[in-house]
Amino acid sequence: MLTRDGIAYRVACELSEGSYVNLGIGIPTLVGDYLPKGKDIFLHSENGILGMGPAPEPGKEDIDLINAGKQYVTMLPGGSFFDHPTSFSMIRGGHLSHAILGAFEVAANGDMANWRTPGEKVPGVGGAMDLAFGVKNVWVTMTHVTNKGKPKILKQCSLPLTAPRCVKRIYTDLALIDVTPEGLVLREVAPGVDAAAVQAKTEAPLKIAPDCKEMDVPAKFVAASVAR
Amino acid sequence: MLTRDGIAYRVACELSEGSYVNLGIGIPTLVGDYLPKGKDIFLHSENGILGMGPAPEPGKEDIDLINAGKQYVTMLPGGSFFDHPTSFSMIRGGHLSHAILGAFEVAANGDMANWRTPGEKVPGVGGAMDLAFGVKNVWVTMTHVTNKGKPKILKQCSLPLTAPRCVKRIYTDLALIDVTPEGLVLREVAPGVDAAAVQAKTEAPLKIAPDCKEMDVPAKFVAASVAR
Amino acid sequence: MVDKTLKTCEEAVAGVFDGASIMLGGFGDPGLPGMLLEALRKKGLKNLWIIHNGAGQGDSCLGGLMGDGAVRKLTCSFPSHPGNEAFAQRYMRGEIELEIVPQGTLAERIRSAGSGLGGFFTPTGAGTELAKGKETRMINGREHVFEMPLSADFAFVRAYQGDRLGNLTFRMAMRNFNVPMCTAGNVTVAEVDELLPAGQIDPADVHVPGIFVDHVVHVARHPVLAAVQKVGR
Amino acid sequence: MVDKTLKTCEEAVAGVFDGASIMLGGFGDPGLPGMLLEALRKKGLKNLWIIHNGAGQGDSCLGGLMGDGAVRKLTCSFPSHPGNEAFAQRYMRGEIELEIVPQGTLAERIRSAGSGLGGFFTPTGAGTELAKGKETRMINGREHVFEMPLSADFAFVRAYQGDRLGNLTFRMAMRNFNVPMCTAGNVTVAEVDELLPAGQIDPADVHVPGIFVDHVVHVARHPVLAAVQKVGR
Repeated sequence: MLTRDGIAYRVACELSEGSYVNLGIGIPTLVGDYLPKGKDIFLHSENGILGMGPAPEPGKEDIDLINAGKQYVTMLPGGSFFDHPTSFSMIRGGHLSHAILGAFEVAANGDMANWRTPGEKVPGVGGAMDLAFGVKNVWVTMTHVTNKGKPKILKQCSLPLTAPRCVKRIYTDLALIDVTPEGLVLREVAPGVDAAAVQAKTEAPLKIAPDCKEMDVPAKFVAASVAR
Repeated sequence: MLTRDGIAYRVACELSEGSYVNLGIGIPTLVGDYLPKGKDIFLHSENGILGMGPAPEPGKEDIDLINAGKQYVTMLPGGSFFDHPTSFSMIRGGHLSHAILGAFEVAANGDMANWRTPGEKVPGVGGAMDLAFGVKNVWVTMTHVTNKGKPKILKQCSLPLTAPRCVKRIYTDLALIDVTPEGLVLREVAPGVDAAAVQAKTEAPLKIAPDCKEMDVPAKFVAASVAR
Repeated sequence: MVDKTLKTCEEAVAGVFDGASIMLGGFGDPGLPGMLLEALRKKGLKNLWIIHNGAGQGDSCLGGLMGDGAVRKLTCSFPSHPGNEAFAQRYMRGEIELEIVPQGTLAERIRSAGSGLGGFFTPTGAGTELAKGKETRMINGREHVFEMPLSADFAFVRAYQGDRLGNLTFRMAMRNFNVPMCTAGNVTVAEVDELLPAGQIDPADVHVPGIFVDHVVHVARHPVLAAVQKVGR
Repeated sequence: MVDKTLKTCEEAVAGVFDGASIMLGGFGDPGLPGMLLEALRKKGLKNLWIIHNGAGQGDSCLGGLMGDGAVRKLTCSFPSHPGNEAFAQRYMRGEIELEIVPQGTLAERIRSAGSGLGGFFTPTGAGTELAKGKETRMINGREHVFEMPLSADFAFVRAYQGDRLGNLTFRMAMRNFNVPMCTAGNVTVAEVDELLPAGQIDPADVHVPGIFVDHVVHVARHPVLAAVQKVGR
């Protein structure tokens, strides 16, 4: 299985030159650390930034330059600042190519739940719905099962939806799964994991792609498979 | 009666410090020449300009700086440039204090017609409707009667409306008339003109304000009354 | 001469009344009008309706106003941030009404009001809990939700540069909600880092034209907002 | 490396097809993509749907395209300007369909499409000839008209500065319709006065972020548009 950084690495490998990408909080944020070198990939933040670079060195933070996760960021050459209406014009208007988001649940038809949690004190949606409804390619990154070992990829979501039928692809610590009109298709398995093991931890049925293969990731991103 | 410049002068006298004003084509444009000295009055143009100054000297025109009438303009200190959506946010959102517009007809209830003409080849509305619907104080400047001597201030407009019930005040070569919930109120008459003469050239009934008086304008703005 | 500057934040908030609706700019610290918020707190108002992206954090600025019990209703997109205890406690006791709006819809509702529009249809939220009770419509083959414009009695923002005519600029990520909020407050006040003579801001660099701004206060940033924060504040 | 620059306007219009919808930026001369228009004319296309503030003037740029008989439909606010004979003659012969839209509504419809919205209600035009056949609704006590988003296959604009990432700036009154049109074209092309290395435009100075722009062509302005005009052109 993959580490959290391994999931982020696998996602980053799939981002092609010229992608405009919004990274959510959690594993998605780590994707920024593994972007392919030498390619122009543009990171967007809801609060009015396009073209973010890596985190600043300690002591080099600028108090006016944070991302939507309230983390200090930097700018790459060619970036831009704008206001919230313009930022969400980019999101809702389909101008971003990718939103990489965490999720609590994804259903076989691409339904996603990532905003309300059981037992939450205060609900909050932020920009999650705008991203889920507006961005061309919504990719979910998450652990394949909950801390208690329950599947997160379900026949139907149990939590309130962020958006129906929005997810195109799911990256987990166990697998890379495409959401297609014919259902979920298992495209890759993590090193040391086989398709049967992935299905065992997935409530929704998986079709195994004819060319399903083991992920090609450096060894440092592979964790010992933990029984859950 | 007043000259065209006289009408513009009379309007300009009424603009107080801090006014945000859009000037239409024709007599309204002349208002810019008579703004009270030493007062901050901000001229707006639909095509994304706030804070216009006088026309440039010949040879000093900038090809990127025109007003909505396609005339070259200049900027005063403290102006700004913006795009069309923002410009019409100002207009429709009630942020401008005054729109000074020409008109073909104004009705007793404030209805105004200034976009379609009899015999026009091609209709065109431009920003006229947005201004008429959006600006707090729509003031009309026009000659009191047509070239053929027909009244333009009517019981009811005959031409297609630009906006219903939008005009607050009418400045003509003969009079200053307020549009009130109780009807048209004659506030001032041009030098050499009396209230009866104004009423004779006005189809809609006028109430004569108790303090109705002759306009206070320099002699150069007074034209010989021409029988029409 | 038009002069929209005021000497103090106290003057700028003098007209705020019990029950007023108030837009607070900022997203995280950048653009948050901390000094106006502290001046507001001193007035001891009640039943305020706050429109802001979040619910405030800690015990200063909006967090402080929440702790003071001054807020009756909050319209926001994300009140769930760590440090929101002042709000969360009162919300859980049923003392504050909460209206959750998707962030892009919140920004657009504010812009819609400031632009004199009567609302809009957005795909965001269609078919979800946040669209319950709202009008929906199929447009170009896709379900949309109708959203109403959102204005307020007051809009308070923090800007970078300002002048006596109300023109404003913002540094980096300070623009956020501040640009639309300036258009949607019946009275709009900006606290600014720098007060410049009129004409010093190039017309091409103005982010909010002065027509949208009523008052400008030149005051140092709130000390909590002027410091680098621990990650995730 | 992303490089959105193209060497010629001919390359930039290569994909335009008979019957395409095309947004043309500019208001008067500033921001009008004259060189792209001349390249377009060379293609000899038919049945174009043009979205622009006016109807073109004279016999070059849009006036030329009109004279060529390339245009089937014009959506605009003000086609009535002196010098519009090329359009007017064909319009009066019934050869061109004309959709008149109030100028602010036109700008907002374009922005609505580029922003992924499903249309909006505006007070402008309610009760007039231009609202005939349109849905109306009382909102906050005032009659509003429903207006649909307006997108196009192509958007062509003239900008001041551009870079290989598509970032644009505009001089003075060049912004006009160009900013929203860049967001609403399926393919957006900007001809620019200056091509700068990426990073030379300060992030705070970008008027149209590169995400909205597909191609940038560095080319001198159309000679007719580069000259001071007689008043009222």
